[in-house]
Amino acid sequence: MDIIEGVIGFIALLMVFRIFLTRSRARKLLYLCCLSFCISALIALYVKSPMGGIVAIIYFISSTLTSNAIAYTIEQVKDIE
Amino acid sequence: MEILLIVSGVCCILGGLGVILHTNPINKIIMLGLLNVGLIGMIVSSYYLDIAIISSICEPISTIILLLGYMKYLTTLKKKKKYGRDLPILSK
Amino acid sequence: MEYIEYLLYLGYVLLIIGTIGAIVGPKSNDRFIRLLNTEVATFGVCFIFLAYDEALALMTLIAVNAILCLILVRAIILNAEYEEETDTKIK
Amino acid sequence: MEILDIIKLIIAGIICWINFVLIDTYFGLPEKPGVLGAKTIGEKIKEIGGNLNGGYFMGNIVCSPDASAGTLLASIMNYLMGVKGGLIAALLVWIGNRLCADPGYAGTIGALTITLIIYLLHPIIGAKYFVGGMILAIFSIQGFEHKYASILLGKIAKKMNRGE
Repeated sequence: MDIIEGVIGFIALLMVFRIFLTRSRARKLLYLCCLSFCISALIALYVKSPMGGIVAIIYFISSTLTSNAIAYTIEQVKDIE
Repeated sequence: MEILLIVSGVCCILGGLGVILHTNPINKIIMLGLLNVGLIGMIVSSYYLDIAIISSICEPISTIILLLGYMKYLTTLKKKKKYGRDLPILSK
Repeated sequence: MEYIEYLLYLGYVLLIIGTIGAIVGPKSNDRFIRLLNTEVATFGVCFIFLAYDEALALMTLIAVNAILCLILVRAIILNAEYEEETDTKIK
Repeated sequence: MEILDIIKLIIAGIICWINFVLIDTYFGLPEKPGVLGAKTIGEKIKEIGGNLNGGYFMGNIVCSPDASAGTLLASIMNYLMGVKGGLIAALLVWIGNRLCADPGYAGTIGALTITLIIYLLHPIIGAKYFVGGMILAIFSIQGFEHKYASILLGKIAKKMNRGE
């Protein structure tokens, strides 16, 4: 096993457990952003070809779009609730 | 086993349990994003790269539809409750 | 364990969790929460398609699921508005 | 052999951390929330005892791909394609920035800077170590402990006259 993949995988597993256990909504988004970095790096290290890089870039940008929409909705809903 | 398979499997199991166990809808939508991370990891680990691109483009569309629908639904519920409280005062 | 068996058992587990959660999950009286619980079963079907190498069916299911969300959410909102109208009319 | 790999990984992590924190602070991320979602994250960080400007910094990283995303994606494309991969990554990061309603200077300049650094250092430290180093750098800010990280980012922002 390569040492770089081992370090990235350990950080990703830690982030998954912290997302599941945290109560606050805004802090879950921060951990989700870190998990998205880890998965994007793991995809590029698993598929060793330029197409894997394109997949990693498109996945990261759409994940950021999702986080943006969720944070906007938390700000809007806070007044109504 | 490969390291991507292990991370994706843990994401799927914890995401599926999290969607059921949380009760606030925004928490449920965040956990649905976690489940989608596991799906994309599994698709990539069996080398279907084109389907991975389609899946990661379709994820924000579905999430935005659910979030807009939740805001409209919440507004409707709250308006109904306030309207029902105001009505007897108006009728007197 | 082989790769295909790992994928297949994961799909079955998600399908069973999603179906039971949609019936007797916590606070499943609300219609929106029940819709979100049903999404888990959809991902289980995705994994089973992936295990049997049905690439075209997987792509079609993912694309149709986004449109299906739109229709169901619209139906839930219309139903809530309709119930509000009938309540006021009865009073 | 193992020791040498770990030392290279840590050095690459320190270089990536300095790169993206300096570029993001110079383009004024800690001053104001760029999009509406970053405001609620900053207020939540302040509520648990952190700094407000550091909270805006972390919120802006979550809500749009800035120099941190540029550093990671450019080092991935450098590992896979060589130098011309870095230029492709800079173009795609600019498109992603425009989708999230940002001006998009920080991401592009971060991607070009890390391409230059990898081109200068590649006989000593390969491009593969920068991918792992960027994960360590983002883990130390977003994942480890939010309170002390925001206080540290607030001090750096105050020293460079951005914010307060």
